[in-house]
Amino acid sequence: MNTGITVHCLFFARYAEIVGRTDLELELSRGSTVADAVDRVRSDVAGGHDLPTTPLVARNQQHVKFDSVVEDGDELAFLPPLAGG
Amino acid sequence: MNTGITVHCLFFARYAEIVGRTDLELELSRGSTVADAVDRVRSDVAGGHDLPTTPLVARNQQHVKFDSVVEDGDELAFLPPLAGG
Amino acid sequence: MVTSWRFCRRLQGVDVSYLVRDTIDTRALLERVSDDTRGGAVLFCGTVRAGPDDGPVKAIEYSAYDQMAESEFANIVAEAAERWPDVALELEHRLGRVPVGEASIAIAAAAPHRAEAFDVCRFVIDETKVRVPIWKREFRDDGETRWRSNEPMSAED
Amino acid sequence: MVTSWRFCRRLQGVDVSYLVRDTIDTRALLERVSDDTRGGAVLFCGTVRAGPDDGPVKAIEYSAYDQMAESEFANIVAEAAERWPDVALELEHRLGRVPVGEASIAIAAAAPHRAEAFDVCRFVIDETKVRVPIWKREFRDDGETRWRSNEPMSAED
Repeated sequence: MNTGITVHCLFFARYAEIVGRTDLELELSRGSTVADAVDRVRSDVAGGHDLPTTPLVARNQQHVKFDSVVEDGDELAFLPPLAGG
Repeated sequence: MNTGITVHCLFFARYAEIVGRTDLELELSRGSTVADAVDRVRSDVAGGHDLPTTPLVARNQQHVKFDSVVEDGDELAFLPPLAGG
Repeated sequence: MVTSWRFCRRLQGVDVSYLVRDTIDTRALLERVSDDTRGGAVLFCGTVRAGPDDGPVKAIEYSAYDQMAESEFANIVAEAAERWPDVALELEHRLGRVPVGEASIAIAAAAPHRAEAFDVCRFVIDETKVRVPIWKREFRDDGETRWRSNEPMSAED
Repeated sequence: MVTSWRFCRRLQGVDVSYLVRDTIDTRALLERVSDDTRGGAVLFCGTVRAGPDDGPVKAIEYSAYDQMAESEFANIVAEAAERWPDVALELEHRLGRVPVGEASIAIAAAAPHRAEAFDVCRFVIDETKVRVPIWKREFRDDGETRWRSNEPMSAED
């Protein structure tokens, strides 16, 4: 039985420029947190090391903390500093 | 030498209805205060007793306290409770 | 005594009254305060209300001690300008009969930073309520009229 | 997961987005919140600024994570409605290129009592700045572009 999960990562605005893409599928081990996902993106994705170590992240379109556990099929959005208004 | 002074009283809105006029000349002794003027209007002017004992008063178009001394030629406006805005 | 410069403000060289007798053009007020350096603009409109606690109000007739009202508005504007020098401010108060739903007062403030624009608008409406000699008489559907005020015991806020 | 009802508000039976791509019609927003029971209306407009500290800004291009932005706006509106049940609230945020001097956001709130209308407008703009996933890129006269944000270290407020 496969114990891994897949999350769908989205990149917006300046972060999309940094990694040169707007999304990717990320394989993680079950029980991984948002922090684990961010670390993996920073280490494995081209340009990922230029992302901040603690970017704003939304899980399934809701702001989340870094210790939130991610689940299979989750969407993780990497949000640059907000500028609405 | 005449030691009296004359002040010009104005009445607005409901107060004009109460006293049935919009203005009058009031003779006062020198050194009188706003309070004295109000007392005189309440006692001597027809309908004056239906004015409140401490109405809002403006002296020469500025809000004043009751112990302000009035001078010859002053304009004293009797202002009903304000309702601007 | 009050001097004539206090009775009105000058706009592009023309004397303009804070008191008006026609519908207030809120868009024009907003445009007059806006410029490229001011990123936050706030418009306050006080409108004649006929809520459940107000009874059958049809219109309100506003009257003023005109000269003193102009002078008090000028004082309020000057105080706001001193306290918030970066803020542009315009206001108009309507006199005469104002139907339910139409604006009796509009205040527009614009500032580089939004907090100041909000603060100025609130300052101006709060001061107006307690300082400017304006009165209102309510006209009701049943033909009755009554004087209303901003005092706490009154139904108005 | 986010469900579709959160993406937009319904207005007279039609789904309406908080995000728009054209000029914001502030008068229409104000009219939508106004009715005879609400005596105080406040409109906030955030406009693209080119002040002395902003450099040669020509326009700002706004982009969003559209679905989440709609959802966050809906959440903010729902929170405001819960906290201030008497207040009517409308807002629009513009996306795409917005020239200097034009509004990127407009928020209209009307209430029986003016304090609530002010409070709701401030609540909505403050929450928008820290929660809604929208970004802006500045276009400058010299052809340069740069990303700007609402964070304290940024030049924006």
